[in-house]
Amino acid sequence: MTQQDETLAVGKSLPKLENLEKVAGRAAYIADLVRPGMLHGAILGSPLPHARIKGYRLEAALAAPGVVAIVTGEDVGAGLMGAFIKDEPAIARGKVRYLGEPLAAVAAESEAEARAACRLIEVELEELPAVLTPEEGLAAGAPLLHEQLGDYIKIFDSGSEGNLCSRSLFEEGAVEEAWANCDLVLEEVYTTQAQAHVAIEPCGALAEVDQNGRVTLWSANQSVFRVQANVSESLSLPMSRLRCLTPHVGGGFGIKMEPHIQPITVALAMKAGRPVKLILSREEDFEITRARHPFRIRMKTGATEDGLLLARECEVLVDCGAYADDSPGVLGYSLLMARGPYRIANVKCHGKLVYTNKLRFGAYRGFGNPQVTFAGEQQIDEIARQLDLDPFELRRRNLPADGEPWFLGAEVASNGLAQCLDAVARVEPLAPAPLPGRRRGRGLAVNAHISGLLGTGAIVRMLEDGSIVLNTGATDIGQGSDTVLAQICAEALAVPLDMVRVASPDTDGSPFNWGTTASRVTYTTGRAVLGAAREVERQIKEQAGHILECAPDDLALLPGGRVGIRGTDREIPFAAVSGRAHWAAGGPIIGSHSLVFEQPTLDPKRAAALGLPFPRIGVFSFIACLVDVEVEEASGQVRVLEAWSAVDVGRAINPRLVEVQLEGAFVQGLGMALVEEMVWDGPRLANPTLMDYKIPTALDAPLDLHSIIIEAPEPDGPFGAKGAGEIGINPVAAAIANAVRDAMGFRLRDLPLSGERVLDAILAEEAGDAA
Amino acid sequence: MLIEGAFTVAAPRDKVWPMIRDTELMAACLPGCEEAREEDDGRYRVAVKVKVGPIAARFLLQIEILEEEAPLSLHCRTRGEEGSRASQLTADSLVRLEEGAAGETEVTYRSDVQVTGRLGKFGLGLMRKKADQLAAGFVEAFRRRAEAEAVS
Amino acid sequence: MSGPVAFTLDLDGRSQAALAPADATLLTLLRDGLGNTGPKRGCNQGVCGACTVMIDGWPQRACLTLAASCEGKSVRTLEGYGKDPLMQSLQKHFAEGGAVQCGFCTTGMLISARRLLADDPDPSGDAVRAALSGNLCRCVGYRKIVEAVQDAAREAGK
Amino acid sequence: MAAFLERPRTVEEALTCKAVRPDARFLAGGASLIAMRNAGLVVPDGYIALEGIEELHGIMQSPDGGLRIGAMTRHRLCAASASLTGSLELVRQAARQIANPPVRNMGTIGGSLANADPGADYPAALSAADAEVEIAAAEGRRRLGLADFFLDWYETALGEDELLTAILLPAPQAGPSAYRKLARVSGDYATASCAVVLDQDGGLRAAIGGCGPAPLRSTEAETAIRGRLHDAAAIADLGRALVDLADPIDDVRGSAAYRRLLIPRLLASTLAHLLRQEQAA
Repeated sequence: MTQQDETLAVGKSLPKLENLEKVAGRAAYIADLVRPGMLHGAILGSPLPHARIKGYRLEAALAAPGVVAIVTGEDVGAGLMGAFIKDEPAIARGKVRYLGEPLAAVAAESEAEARAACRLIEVELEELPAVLTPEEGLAAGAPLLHEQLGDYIKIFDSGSEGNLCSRSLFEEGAVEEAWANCDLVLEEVYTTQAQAHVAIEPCGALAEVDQNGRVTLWSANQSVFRVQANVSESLSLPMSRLRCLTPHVGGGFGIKMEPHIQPITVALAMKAGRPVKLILSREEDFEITRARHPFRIRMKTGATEDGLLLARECEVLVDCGAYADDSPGVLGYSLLMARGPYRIANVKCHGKLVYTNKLRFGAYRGFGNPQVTFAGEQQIDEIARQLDLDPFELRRRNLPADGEPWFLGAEVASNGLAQCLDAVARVEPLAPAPLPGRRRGRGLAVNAHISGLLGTGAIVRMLEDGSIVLNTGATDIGQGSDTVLAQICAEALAVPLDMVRVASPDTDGSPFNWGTTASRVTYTTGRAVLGAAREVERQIKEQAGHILECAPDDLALLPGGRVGIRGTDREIPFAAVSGRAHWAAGGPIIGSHSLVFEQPTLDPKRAAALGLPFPRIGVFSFIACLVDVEVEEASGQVRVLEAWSAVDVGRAINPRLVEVQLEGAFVQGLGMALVEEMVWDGPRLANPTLMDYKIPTALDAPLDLHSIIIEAPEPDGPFGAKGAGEIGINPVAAAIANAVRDAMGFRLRDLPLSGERVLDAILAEEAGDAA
Repeated sequence: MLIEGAFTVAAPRDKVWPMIRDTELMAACLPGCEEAREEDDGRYRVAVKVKVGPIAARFLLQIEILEEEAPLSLHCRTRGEEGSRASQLTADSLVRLEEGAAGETEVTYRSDVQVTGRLGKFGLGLMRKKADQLAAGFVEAFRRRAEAEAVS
Repeated sequence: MSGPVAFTLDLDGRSQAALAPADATLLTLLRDGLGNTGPKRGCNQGVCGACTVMIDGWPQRACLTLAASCEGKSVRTLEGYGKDPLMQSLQKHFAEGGAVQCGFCTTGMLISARRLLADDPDPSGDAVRAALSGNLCRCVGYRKIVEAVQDAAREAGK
Repeated sequence: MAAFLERPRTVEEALTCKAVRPDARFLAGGASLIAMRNAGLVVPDGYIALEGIEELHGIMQSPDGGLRIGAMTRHRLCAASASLTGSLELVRQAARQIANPPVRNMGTIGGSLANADPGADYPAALSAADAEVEIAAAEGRRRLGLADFFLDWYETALGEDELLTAILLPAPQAGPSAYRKLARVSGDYATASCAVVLDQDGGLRAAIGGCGPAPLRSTEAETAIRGRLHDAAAIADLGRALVDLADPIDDVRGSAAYRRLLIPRLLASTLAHLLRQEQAA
């Protein structure tokens, strides 16, 4: 135990470990890797959204210059992958289910040759009618995407039938009876759009097969273990034949969590007998990876006249896309969060997830929470208006008491939401617009998000010289988890950060880590690191006890990699400890720790749940987000002037990295709120380029983006920490919509809040006033 | 992409119908059509050149008549590609002829067109404009031909 | 059809002989031909800015530049900045100030920022935003990048 | 696969290259052409790079006091030009709003006009500025007003054997003038744009961009509004006249209906801004 209050590493805004490599332009990403004899891959996408594959003619493509191998559905066996429902082949097999879905892939000496050869592949397709919306998918007689749905292996099974991929229904209290006790009941329908992740690095992979048939696979990923599982399942390869590694990753946001083209790349390398690198173009990255789910949300909330929330019902209809991917999880998670961070006794949240002939929708920062929050927090704001209550006051009146559980019963051990609200309530009042033709408004939204989920491990090893290697298997996608975990480790062992080396994830050598997702690495992996470091500390003290001839309990770790007897000046460096361990007695010092998040989501005495995808979910972070906007009356265009995000992260291990998470999430949320939208023309994605799909630039993001860190420590979090990766995005669209309401007097319920939608509302108001 | 419209031809329906079934006449009316021939019953091969500024494409299309109810309606499917399969085109089209007042024919058409591949990445708005231009050019030429032939 | 074009450019301060098809882009030449993977391919359409390099002193898109058209020109990537004090200051403040997350946009950002500091030794926040508006970042939210550029300028101005 | 890159030193050499290699494309800054080539939308046989032609570079004063902007003049230079003031200030403003700095360091005014993208910034600004273009062919040079230059979507009056050499602007007057662009995010193509120049005798010239294959201008309606710039009804009439000329596309930037709504609104707000500016001066 470090005995002082002062920390060495935790709570310090230390620069990320890999930054010097990145600013030198030397950090290697997947597209930068080269292997001897490496081929380049390319994909042939389906021209139809739904068709039966009748046959392939590959002769012309195989004869094309540079071509070494071609892979189709006939090459990949019967394996299917999927985190919840195993419904997805490595490459379209038997059927194709969305436009652009890989039908075949070519490995050739150059990328240009591979792409040219793709065009020479002939695939005979029998077109089938397509399902393009969830409503169409649920209609009687709708064409079926997955005729074999009943036979698929389901890790999670909830009502899958026809095109219904899953459904969930969660209920607490007695909603139907509660409406009668409400003085005000609002019920509205909200819609949200498909948002693309747009990690600046497109997805890619590089696979190599050795003489024993063992595969080494590098890829842009958020979890080498999910890559391993997906490739193993879809290609029917034992995991022991797959080694998955990660170079630097150019952003994730969810797109790189589950598989993209890793299975296809492996299949190509196996067939070609040479290493194959496959890097998606930006267009392909839009068309065949994944995106944020469009939601249709019916939200109903009831309150008493003094502003007590009594009941809420939320019903969602979610577009799944062609494959289940993480969608059943997104549906269930969104419903779990749809109550909001309030005490509401009567809550019913239910919804359906429907297969359609579009690219799979999947994990995206927020995981369904931004969508339901867009609806829920607008409704709370509207209730405050209609009851003539200050929006802060209404929210404060409905905050849960300490120790009150989350909706369905999950324990909430720390909750700093009240302090978050206080922090943003201190902001100076908004000044009116200085220019004519512009109106300003301010909006508030609050939210909670989990961090947690599933298994994780850590191994801490002491090298001969007393320095440390930390190995967790957690992919750092740029957010800084390597640094944060190293800070936790350094703090626990009282060593400077540069004495801790973080090993790159490697399925051969790293302990299991479910992934860089669910805002979980700091919290869950941090706990594992702390556990492993404690074990190392125990071994250090045991060794040192022999050297210094004292009881281990009399020893303390001292800053700088030393251990000594408390209250004396007798101390030795770790090198001495490690030397004894390596060469004399006890054996090299290795500490490991693993855990799986175990606290239940559901308390069956309190609530009922059908289709609960995460029976053990996580701990809760909280946010209050305040936004000032200015609306131009001529165009309807909304600009965000300034924003404040106050977030309870338990303990900021690295405050600056927390701030960057909040700021980055805010701007991604701003894009979702105002401009980003994937648009389909029938089955075809009409804007799969950065020319047509726009994300905010430096001029669109407000400079005055304020991050306020609140620390309500989580008892079992590492040094009290809980997650910060996603929560920042959740309230943004709602806060902006509330600010637009404040400025303009009307409320918009469809995302994005484009200039066109706002102008239409302005004109509708004017027409209404004139009438 | 949905292309739809209606126009009136000053000619009776029984005169107009054979014209829409006349491969050569139809080809002559379609802007950019370089070649059209009937392969076997109800199947046609057509080559059409389309140009938008610097972007030029020559589509090789196969048109198949799925349903025909003379002289009332025609339902056909089009499949094709351009630029050695750089882009694919599919279309499902329906043409209806209604008898109008005083020996006129009301022609309505509705075509659901999908272009994928390289041209599919090109702006949707402009593709619609170009399709509308092609349709307008066709209607103008067809009406002129039809009305001239009906008189003769 | 003629073969590849042979030409010479000044790459990172050295004369570099190159051989590339006439329609190969500078980005392809740098990354695939010369193994300089600092400039990144994020969109290949000139929108994302990850491939931004300095050509004759001005930040430009390597993905929209034909390699052979750089004959006789000076092309500078991060590799060519060596001990350039302004670039070193930018790199330091990017690395220390939270301006780097995934890092995929960083090399292009630095090139754009370096030009700005040559033109404006004490840029306002809005001037930095404008100068970097052609370099998309999806991680940071821009604020800390803007601050890093201003901090670097201040340090260099001392 | 493109096989060659020609680098002529004079306009005449460039035209000869084009005559010899008719399927080659003139390469200006490359910002649009190479992007289209990377997307596979165009597959040129080769390129004739215009960069080495000295006469195509720079902004020069003509003997009549007007300005001649060489076709290869980078957006960056126009954006910073001290010559573009008063009635020509809007050209500078348009240049400053094109894409982003690295693209402005590459893109050229001639390339932009020849590409004739309906969402581009220069067309409306130059139209309101009463600009002309100079076009060279083997037989000689000709001048063309912008109204005759833009023919259709991405189609201009430039013949296959012709080269756009310069943009000619009338001598700057006091103005003021302004270019206002509405776009989803900074640097996007315009959803719609509006360019307005005030003259000294109560008149204006106004052009709308992004709402048809060519910038919209109505000289009749401009004449009708002369002396009535503070009259909301008169401004509305001009707005209506421009809406009547519009043929906007429906796309991801906005529907055709939205673009039609924007025309009078952008016009009114740009004009109001200029009148305020005039009053302040």
